[in-house]
Amino acid sequence: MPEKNEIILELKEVNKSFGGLLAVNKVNLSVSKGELRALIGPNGAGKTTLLNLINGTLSVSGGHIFFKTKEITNLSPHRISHIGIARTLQITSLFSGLTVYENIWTAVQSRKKFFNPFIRAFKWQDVKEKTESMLDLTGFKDKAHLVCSELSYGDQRILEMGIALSTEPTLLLLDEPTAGLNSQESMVLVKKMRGMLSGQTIVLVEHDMGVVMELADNISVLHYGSILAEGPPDEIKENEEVKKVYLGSEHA
Amino acid sequence: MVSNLAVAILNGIVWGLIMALIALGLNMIFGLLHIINMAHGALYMLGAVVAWYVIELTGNFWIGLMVAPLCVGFIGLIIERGLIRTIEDKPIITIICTFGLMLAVQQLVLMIFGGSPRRISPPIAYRFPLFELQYPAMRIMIALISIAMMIGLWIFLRKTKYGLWMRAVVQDREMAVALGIPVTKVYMWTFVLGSALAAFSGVLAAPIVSVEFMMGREVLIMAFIIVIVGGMGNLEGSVIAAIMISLIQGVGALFVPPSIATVFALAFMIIVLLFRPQGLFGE
Amino acid sequence: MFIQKGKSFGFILIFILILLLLTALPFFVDLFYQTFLTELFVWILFAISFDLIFGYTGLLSFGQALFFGLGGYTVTILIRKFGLNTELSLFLSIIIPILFAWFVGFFSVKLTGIHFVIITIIFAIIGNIIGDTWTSFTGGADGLTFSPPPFRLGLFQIDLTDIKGNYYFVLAIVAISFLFLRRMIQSPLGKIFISIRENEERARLIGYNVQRYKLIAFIIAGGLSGLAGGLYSLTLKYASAGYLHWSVSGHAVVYTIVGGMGTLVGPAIGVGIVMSLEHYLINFLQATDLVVGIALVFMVLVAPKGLVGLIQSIFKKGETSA
Amino acid sequence: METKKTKKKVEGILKKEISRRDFIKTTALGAAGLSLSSWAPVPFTYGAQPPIKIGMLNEYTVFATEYGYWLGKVGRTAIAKINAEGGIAGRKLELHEYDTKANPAWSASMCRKMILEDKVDLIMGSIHSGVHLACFPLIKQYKIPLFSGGSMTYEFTGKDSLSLHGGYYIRNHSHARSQAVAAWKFGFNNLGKKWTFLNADYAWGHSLAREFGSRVRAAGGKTQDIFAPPATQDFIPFLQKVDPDTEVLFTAFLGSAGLGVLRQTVEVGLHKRLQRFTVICTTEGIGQEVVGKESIGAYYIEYHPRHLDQLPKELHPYEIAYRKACGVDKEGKEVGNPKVTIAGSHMYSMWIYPYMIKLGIEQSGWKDSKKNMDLIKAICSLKLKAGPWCPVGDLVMREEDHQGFNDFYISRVEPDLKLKILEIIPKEKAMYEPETDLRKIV
Repeated sequence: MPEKNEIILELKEVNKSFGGLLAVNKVNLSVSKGELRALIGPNGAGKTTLLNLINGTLSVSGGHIFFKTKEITNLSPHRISHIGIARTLQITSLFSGLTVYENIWTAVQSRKKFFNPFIRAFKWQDVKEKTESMLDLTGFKDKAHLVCSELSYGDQRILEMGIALSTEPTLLLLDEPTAGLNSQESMVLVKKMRGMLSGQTIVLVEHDMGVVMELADNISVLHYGSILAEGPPDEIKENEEVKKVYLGSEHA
Repeated sequence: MVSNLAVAILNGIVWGLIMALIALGLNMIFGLLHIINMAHGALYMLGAVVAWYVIELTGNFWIGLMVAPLCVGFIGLIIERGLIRTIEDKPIITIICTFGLMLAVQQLVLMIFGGSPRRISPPIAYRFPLFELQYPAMRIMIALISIAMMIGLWIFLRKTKYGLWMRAVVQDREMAVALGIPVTKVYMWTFVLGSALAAFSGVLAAPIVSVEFMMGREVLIMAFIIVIVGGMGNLEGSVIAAIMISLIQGVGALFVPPSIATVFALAFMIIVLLFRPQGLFGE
Repeated sequence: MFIQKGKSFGFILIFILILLLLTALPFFVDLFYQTFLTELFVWILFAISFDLIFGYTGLLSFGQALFFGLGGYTVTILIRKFGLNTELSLFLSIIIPILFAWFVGFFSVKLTGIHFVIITIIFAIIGNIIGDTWTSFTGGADGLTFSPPPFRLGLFQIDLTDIKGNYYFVLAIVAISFLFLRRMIQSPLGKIFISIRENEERARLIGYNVQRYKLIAFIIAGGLSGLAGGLYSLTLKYASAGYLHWSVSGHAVVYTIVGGMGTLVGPAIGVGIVMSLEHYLINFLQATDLVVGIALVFMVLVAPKGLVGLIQSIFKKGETSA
Repeated sequence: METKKTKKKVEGILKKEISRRDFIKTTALGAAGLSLSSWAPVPFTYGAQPPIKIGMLNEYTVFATEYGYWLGKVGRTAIAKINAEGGIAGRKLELHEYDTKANPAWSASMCRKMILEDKVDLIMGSIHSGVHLACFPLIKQYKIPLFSGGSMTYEFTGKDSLSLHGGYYIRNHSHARSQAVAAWKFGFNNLGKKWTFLNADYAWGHSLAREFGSRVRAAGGKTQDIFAPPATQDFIPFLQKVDPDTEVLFTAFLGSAGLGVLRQTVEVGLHKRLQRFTVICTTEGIGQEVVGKESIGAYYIEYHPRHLDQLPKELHPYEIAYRKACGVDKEGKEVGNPKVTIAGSHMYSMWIYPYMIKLGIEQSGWKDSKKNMDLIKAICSLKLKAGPWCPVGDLVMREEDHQGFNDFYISRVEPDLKLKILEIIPKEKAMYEPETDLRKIV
């Protein structure tokens, strides 16, 4: 268990309802710096919805969200990105017609404020350097010229993380990075993630329990929109209630 | 003044139902298949033209009303098999393709049918008194047919196998394929049905608006607006949208110049689009 | 990866060559072809401004006719009714459409996909209705004529009623606009437009205010469409409510798709091909629309990515087989 | 290339009159991309004199095609006839013909193509005021005479003539003002004093309402104006605004809207309590049988009768020959194609222009564009007598404003759907004070 230090993300009594349906029900959650928090739960438990609330894709119906000490409830996604929360999506979301280089470059320059229409994009030296270092980090140096639809699916998942990282986030929200990968590819991805994401504060939504147990510092279990249990992986593994509603049904 | 208002409201509703009928075929193709068929107005016109020839030959309006949709439905079949099918997953390309088709069909009709408007006499000439004026029963008849078609289509979509298939394809095409639904067939029949409906509404509108090679041009845009504002694939939505447009135009024209009333109607459509982009009755 | 220095150098070389060729052309072709090319340049400007919003930002706007018409009317009405000089009128034919584009875009960019298409059509229809009805100001469907005073820039002066003068004037402005657009597309701003086209959600997630950038693209495209409209009325010495009809936007769509969207050269080639086809056909038959229509259908079946796309794919095939 | 094309056109006309079927065939041929070898030029027979090139613009596609079809046909026939009779001053006429698409901007391009590429000497045709307006800057700049096919904007020969077109616009037919001057009195005396105008909401509809309305009001009548969009389909919202005490409903729409308003007026029963009055433009090129029996009892202002037997007897021989040449039967239908009705009140302009040009050239000694103004002056001082080239009776051109005048006719639709002439209004009664004087320009 990592030592308690600065709290990066804090959710207080967050609600979300669609029409009459309560998708997220009074969720309290706090994530400390450097922690990798996994969110698990059966299908429809509200995991992705919770991420959408945090990064502003959806607006909350009630409650408050704090980033560090600032309230970020209901800010728009691009504002939240600038505050320092990046996110990946369950279904790969890339600039699929552009090259790997351009994908990373676009993400890197999003930290710039002024966009001069008369300057050539590739002349921005600092953006260029940062892009190249990101390509190094993510291991895409040799594939930088490829259009990303030509990449393998696993590479696309990694690239999406690379894009998220290129915005220099304080907090990274990962939505099922292994979705659509077989177990072998998943392990490759996990290895990569360890290298790329060390020291990063992360909220990870994941179905693959192997991945979760391997990576997570703490796990929160969501069930019907509320937090059922919370704790380190070993603890959660032994939790009877969790076994009953979640692990039981999943591994039956 | 009160009587004027009453006439304006009645006519607004009736004319709205006629517009909704014209938009019905578009609602099928556009709402369900998401294909922007610019040639739809041309199919509407073709229906009226074919009916004109049939009525010239047989002297019977109702035969024209039966035959024209069949012919145009067949043309729709050829268009779908020959053109749309190869490009139906590229929405922008379908716009250009059907736009080209529209130009070609209009010119062909101009060459064969001639440029001057022709008439299809209304099969029902009866007019009933309404305050100081009279009102043609034919319009009420078309409005009723419009409602009947709408209900028929609603039942078709919800109660028949093909209808369920269509809705399934709209929901999720890949899933539909996985479930064994013959998706290309569904696309084809939807397009054919939409074309036939276009022709059907063309024949019904012809006694009011005259048959002419350009008759589909402005109607097309109005029908598009109705379908979008009503919500794509949403039948009751497009009826309400059509009635709203024609009510604002008709009642508004009592108080302000007609062009201003039309601008109001369009501004209203913009507001609906902004606040309910999913359509009037969309979820 | 981004366009490399060498490729850019090649472009500049070709661009200068074409420009030189076009500059020399009036000495070799008769007056009619000069006027034909002048019109062609204007439509190229309109098509590339449309391509900025459609091909680069991914928004199919049928409202460009509104800005084209506004630009045309700005020049016509300011010169005819207010006696303004040509320089200022032409400048305002960018500014006034920009203001309208700001207003229309403010609402329109909130919507996406087909809803965006329809809302821009509705705005164009409203413009057309007002233009048609407000005859005392716009001349309605019949339109207004005017005769432009010479264009002055310092000591420099161009007589726009002279065909050659008009030709060079339009050529210069369109060439500058082309370079401006090209540079903008290569700039960080252009990269943002492209990223919005490629994946709006991703662009938003990495921190771009997508609506604002869409609005910026819409405004720039609107201003350039207005300039095209202004040049068009300066060339014809005429403007009418017909400029505002949504089908004028349809022209731009056709040109762009035929040539190849998302490239600046594509729409320019599209304009050249469609207009030449039309002007060639008109010598033989009245029903040019029949052939143009069939050609369009044929075109999208053979080259759905436009001519530029077709050429590129032929090159690629050559590369892989080699 | 260009001479082949133009020769082909005229030769085609000489060989046989171009019928509708030929038009279809040739366009279809062109469409199929077949070679045009079947149009091989016939040997040139006019000696070394260069031809006189005439440009013609008409609405063949898109809108108002019922006019364009006839204006084009009559123009082609007249030019072929002049050529068959030996041309003008020993020179052959060569026709260059283009479609306006009812689009002024496109037409301006075509006009420029004719002037700069085809190098036409004169241009004629089109009923679209916008088309003419868009051509004005060009004809003024290049000093090319433009003969109106049928534009109805009276301002074109009004006080701004000089600044609009520099005197290069010539009109031998009626327009909104001369129609009003000629015919308002008939309506006022015979149909009623309280008028409602239900007109198309653009320049033409507005000017008819203004011209007729101002005269009715000046005579102590009352007027109401209702304008509806030009492409209105449903007229009930507008018809219900008609004042209850209205005696005369004057309508002005083109094409299918023109049919719609006539028909729907009857559908709502308004025809029972008022008289319907309109200009023939409303159903020009459209038979009354297309409007249906709803047109019975409507009054029209015609500029040249549709039915041969309605014409004054003395004009019959000329009219019969004119109709025969253009393929029109005595009821105003196309020969061999009884579904097609003539645009009789407009197309005669295209028949007369070539003859006016012939007389003008002979009188002015015109050789080339240098003497264009002399040619215009000669043409605009012509006083044509009824004859084979002027089947509409005497036609007087007025030098001051380049405007022509001939007789007007008031007709009513009879139960057999025939337009029966009730009154002939002599051209003198249509004349108003000229608003400009173009005689002084050099």
